Amino acid sequence: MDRLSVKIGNLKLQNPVTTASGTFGYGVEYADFVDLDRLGAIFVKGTTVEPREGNDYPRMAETPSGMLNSVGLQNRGVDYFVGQIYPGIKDYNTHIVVNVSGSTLEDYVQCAQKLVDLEKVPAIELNISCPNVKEGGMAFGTSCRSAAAVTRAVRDVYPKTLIVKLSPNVTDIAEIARAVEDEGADSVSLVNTFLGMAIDAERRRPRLSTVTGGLSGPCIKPIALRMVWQVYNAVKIPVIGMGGISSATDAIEFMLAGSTAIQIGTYNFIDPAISMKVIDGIEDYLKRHKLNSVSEIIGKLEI
Amino acid sequence: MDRLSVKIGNLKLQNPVTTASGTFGYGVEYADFVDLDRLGAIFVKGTTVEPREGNDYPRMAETPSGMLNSVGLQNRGVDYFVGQIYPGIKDYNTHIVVNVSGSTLEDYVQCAQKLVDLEKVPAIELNISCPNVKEGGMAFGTSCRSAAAVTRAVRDVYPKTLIVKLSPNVTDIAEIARAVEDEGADSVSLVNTFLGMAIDAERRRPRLSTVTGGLSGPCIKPIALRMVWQVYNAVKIPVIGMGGISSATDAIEFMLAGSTAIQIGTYNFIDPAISMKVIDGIEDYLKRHKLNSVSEIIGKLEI
Amino acid sequence: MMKVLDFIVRSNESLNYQNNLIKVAPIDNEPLPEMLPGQFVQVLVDNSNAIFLRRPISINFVARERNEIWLLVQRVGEGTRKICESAVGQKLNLVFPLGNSFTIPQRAGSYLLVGGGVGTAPLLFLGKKLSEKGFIPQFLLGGRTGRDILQLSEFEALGSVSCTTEDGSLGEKGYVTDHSILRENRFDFIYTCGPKPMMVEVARYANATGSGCEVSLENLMACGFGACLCCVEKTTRGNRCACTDGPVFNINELTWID
Amino acid sequence: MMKVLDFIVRSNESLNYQNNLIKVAPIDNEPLPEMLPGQFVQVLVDNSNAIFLRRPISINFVARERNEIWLLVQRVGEGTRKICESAVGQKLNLVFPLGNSFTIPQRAGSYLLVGGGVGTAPLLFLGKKLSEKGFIPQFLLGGRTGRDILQLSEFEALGSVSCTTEDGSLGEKGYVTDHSILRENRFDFIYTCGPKPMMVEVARYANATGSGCEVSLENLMACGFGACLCCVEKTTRGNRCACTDGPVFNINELTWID
Ligand SMILES: Cc1cc2nc3c(=O)[nH]c(=O)nc-3n(C[C@H](O)[C@H](O)[C@H](O)COP(=O)(O)OP(=O)(O)OC[C@H]3O[C@@H](n4cnc5c(N)ncnc54)[C@H](O)[C@@H]3O)c2cc1C
Ligand SMILES: Cc1cc2nc3c(=O)[nH]c(=O)nc-3n(C[C@H](O)[C@H](O)[C@H](O)COP(=O)(O)OP(=O)(O)OC[C@H]3O[C@@H](n4cnc5c(N)ncnc54)[C@H](O)[C@@H]3O)c2cc1C
Ligand SMILES: Cc1cc2nc3c(=O)[nH]c(=O)nc-3n(C[C@H](O)[C@H](O)[C@H](O)COP(=O)(O)O)c2cc1C
Ligand SMILES: Cc1cc2nc3c(=O)[nH]c(=O)nc-3n(C[C@H](O)[C@H](O)[C@H](O)COP(=O)(O)O)c2cc1C
Ligand code: FES
Ligand code: FES
Repeated sequence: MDRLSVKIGNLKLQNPVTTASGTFGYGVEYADFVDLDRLGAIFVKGTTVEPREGNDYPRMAETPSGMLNSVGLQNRGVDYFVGQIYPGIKDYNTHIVVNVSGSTLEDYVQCAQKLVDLEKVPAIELNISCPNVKEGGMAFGTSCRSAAAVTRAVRDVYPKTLIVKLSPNVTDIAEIARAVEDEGADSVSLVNTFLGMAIDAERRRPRLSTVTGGLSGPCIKPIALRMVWQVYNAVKIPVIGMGGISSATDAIEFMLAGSTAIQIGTYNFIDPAISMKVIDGIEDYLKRHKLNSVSEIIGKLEI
Repeated sequence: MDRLSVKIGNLKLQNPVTTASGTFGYGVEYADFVDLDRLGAIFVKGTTVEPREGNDYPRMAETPSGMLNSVGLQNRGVDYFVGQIYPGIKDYNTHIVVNVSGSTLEDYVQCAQKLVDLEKVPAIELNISCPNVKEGGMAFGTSCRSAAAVTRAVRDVYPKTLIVKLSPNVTDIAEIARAVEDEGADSVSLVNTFLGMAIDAERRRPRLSTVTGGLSGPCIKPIALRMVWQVYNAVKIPVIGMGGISSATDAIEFMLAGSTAIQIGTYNFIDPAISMKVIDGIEDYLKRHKLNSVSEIIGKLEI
Repeated sequence: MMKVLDFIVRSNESLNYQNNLIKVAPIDNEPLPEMLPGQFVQVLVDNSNAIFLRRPISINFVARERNEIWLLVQRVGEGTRKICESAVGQKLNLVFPLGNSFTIPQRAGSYLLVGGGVGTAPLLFLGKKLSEKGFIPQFLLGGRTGRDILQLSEFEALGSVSCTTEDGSLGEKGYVTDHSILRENRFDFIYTCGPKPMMVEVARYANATGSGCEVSLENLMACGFGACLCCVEKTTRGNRCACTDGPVFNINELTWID
Repeated sequence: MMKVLDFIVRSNESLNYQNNLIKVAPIDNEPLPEMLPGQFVQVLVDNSNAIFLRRPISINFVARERNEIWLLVQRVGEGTRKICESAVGQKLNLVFPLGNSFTIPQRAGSYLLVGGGVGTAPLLFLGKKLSEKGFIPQFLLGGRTGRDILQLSEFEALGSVSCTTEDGSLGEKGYVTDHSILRENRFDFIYTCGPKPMMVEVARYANATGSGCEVSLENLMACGFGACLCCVEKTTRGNRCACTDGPVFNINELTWID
């Protein structure tokens, strides 16, 4: 099985297949469908310092080959996570990565501090790219300055593996990736959702209570893949790629474009067992192509 | 029929349904399928000062609910257009709008100058957003400064209706729209294609000869719709919306979000008669909703 | 235990101009797990991207002896249309069983099951469970016209059935909530599923008469098993997922009526 | 005049493990327009988004007396698989007829038609046209194995047929370009369609023997009627659209061989 293992900073993953924050709950929601212990890692729900009720219903709209969501970081807050949820999931035989969100720089720092001592949480993913909360999130991810500032602030208090999740709603994502790399991020993950909108023509109203929401699913794959490739060519730290992955072939495309690991998001809703199929499919690809390890795919696009 | 007519600057269109540059040739390609005289306008192929051979084959890749292209502005140059093509299409009973592309500011100005005297070309669309040519195009459309500069330069030599076509590959499209409005653009059209990429996992190679290309089709509709709505709320000049329109319902969504007119692009390839169906469908919608004119839809999203 | 499983369409019967009854069995005929009334399945439509998300459909009935699940589907859009076009012998991939369930009472009493349109779907299974317990359910079914009242004989086999139609073509004329049995009786517990305005009226009636009441919601869903948080309903305990904390809610938990 | 038209699948025959012959007629049986050998149709797959673009398929044959177009389709991916699954009686939407055509000679001569795999598709229609002119076409058909040689009896009805298979199970063993008739004869004109490496070899042979030669290309297409400029082939006259200036090109125009 070691032909599948990869490293994100100091963190060794048994395979590159992980699940995206906000689409995989805390893992338990999928326990009936998949062997959680086989995953490379589980990126759990966006977590904030204070509990959040999220946005009003409706929070979802189907779109061609994708969906919009405006969940808005509904979660019970980091203390509840540490006290109530973590004990129930810490014994999985895979890594738990907590996706940390906030409205202020202080929020991110506080949240990171509360997570740093959790033995089975070897890494956090800074979500500076949520398009669904008014106060912040994406605002941090759309300028180099603020992305750098939040990375620096969290880096100072969080010595474990620090992954920064980038927003695709920018002119030059590579520039932002370099900015967070310069401040000490161990890895960047991309992409978060694209800001989009859906309208009910008959009722002349937005389909989401928040008017706009985040677009995900196969529809965004071509753009996400391009961004991964651009970022891979711009930074030295490992890239975690995602955006519309729905098969092992998609995963391999992201790896060829430069992803050391990949995350599966929305497609978990369509096929809750997809992550297992992707792991098997990557193994199969390596065999068919007579490759010894996934490192022979990562970034190996032939131009 | 006047319930359908709209104005873009001084230009009156008999209805809001037009066809997007690069997807409708010079109109003649569709003469077997549609009554060209019924269209609001035809936006013809991207035209440059010098003839261009375009990029190498392959230039196309199918993606979920969309496609990537990297045609790269293949065209015979503006002189050929004026001398050879224009005479053959000038007697359509609709407006011909020429999509003007270039690598330098001078290119745009020259091209505009050569078109200004064509009686049946009442408007040009400045393409500052083509992602498929190395030298420029999109570079102009991704910063306020250069977008403003090219608009100003062309405005100075082109007194007829000037439409500037915006790139979606930016952090803040409303800001760019305001910049070109300030320099005298009569209208903005959006969106051009999203920069994307496709990989053949088996061959480990990009599917396009140019590695990246422009994404279009229904997959981009939610993002395009959001951008139209943002721009509509930021400028006073009329907005021409496009991005994945494949039905009258889609067209109405773009109008509710603030489009005075709409362009149909990629979907012409799937259903070459789609533009007629969209015109009929808008008429039908007005009837069903007992509305007297399309102005009662434009920007009338209820928040 | 939830599963993702391929089923085979055993039969697909058009009940009227817009509803089909589709009976499916696991492809390898593996025995169906325990399922509860009020639970639903998530149907994969084609394997096309045109319809990207699965479609939630109630478990209409479980025919144990035939190892079949019944789905009663109303064509309202592209997804349900495609499901209704399923050919006999075709595969249908389901995630199931999902959601909580109606509360099955432990003591005899007067139980009313109120359904509007295709909202009657989960009530057949519920009625069956009640009758297995020895209780005789009373059904009150409403539709626009007689043809909209579905599976009438199946309901009649389980208990007493009253109907309303808006055009008076079957049963009393009007809405379900106008039916005379509501004026003439008092019920210990009322179960309801259908259009929201109908359920709100039923809930008001239940509140007014001091009856217990459970409603089954049809919120928009992406996953169906608690992972996406898209299907939330505002409750007295905050936002709750209609797919895991529901689809069945006691009206006391909801914020529909003041 | 090109059209977008709904057809009805009249029959759909599986010829081997990967090829189907599908016969379609206009839905209202309106008379088919003039069509030429080498032209193609663009097939709408489902009306799903999974397969977004139409799929180009050659006109295999036009059965005038039945008002039918025949399509010979090889399952290579999702789109062709779905087309091959078309049920009899089902609708199939086509844009047609598209492209230029093979050049029909005006004088008698020795004409060779070389097809590889499903590339034989347009050659049946071409052979028919030649034989209608009173010329007897010679066919050279190649495949990996005997089962890959399609419509053999139809070809035999029109002219003489030679075959090669890579495993020697039918005709001579080897590639089409190894066939003895190429050594033993000289042809006035050669028409070819199939995998590009095969067509390159055929073109080389034609050049070497001073025969005229036309090839039919299968470039990736989005529109199929000259609007998108995606299907370009580099020619001696610059980039040309394979869908309108082609799919048939004279090898002299192409830059394949130096
Ligand atoms: C728990 C649950 C159980 C259900 N049980 C059944 C059942 O047994 N039989 C049945 O026919 N239907 C049932 N539904 C409703 C069914 O899921 C929707 O009608 C279906 O998803 C619509 O898909 P579509 O593609 O046909 O329509 P779309 O094209 O998606 O939409 C058409 C119209 O239906 C509305 N709609 C879409 N999704 C829903 C939804 N989830 N709930 C209500 N309206 C919706 C849309 O707003 C639109 O107006 C149930 C829904 C839920 C949540
Ligand atoms: C003018 C023309 C005439 C054709 N005539 C026939 C015919 O008569 N019968 C027939 O079976 N096929 C024909 N083809 C090829 C056919 O169009 C493709 O096989 C089909 O588009 C593949 O679609 P798919 O969804 O099955 O495969 P995809 O999933 O799209 O692709 C599967 C594989 O096929 C390759 N492929 C995709 N499109 C093409 C293409 N246009 N040409 C070659 N390879 C392609 C892909 O690169 C990939 O390797 C013709 C193509 C053209 C351009
Ligand atoms: C319902 C939903 C909720 C999400 N919540 C979060 C979140 O809390 N934090 C975060 O960083 N990303 C969140 N995302 C974004 C995903 O993690 C992922 O970046 C995105 O969906 C793109 O991948 P995909 O196309 O595979 O879904 C969410 C996505 C969806 C669909
Ligand atoms: C094949 C192709 C060629 C295009 N060429 C041009 C062009 O020359 N100039 C331009 O401004 N836009 C060009 N576009 C972009 C379209 O005009 C349109 O902005 C875009 O495709 C989004 O709309 P759609 O999703 O409806 O296609 C092209 C698009 C396609 C698919
Ligand atoms: S539908 Fe996903 S949580 Fe309920
Ligand atoms: S396929 Fe569009 S121009 Fe040839």
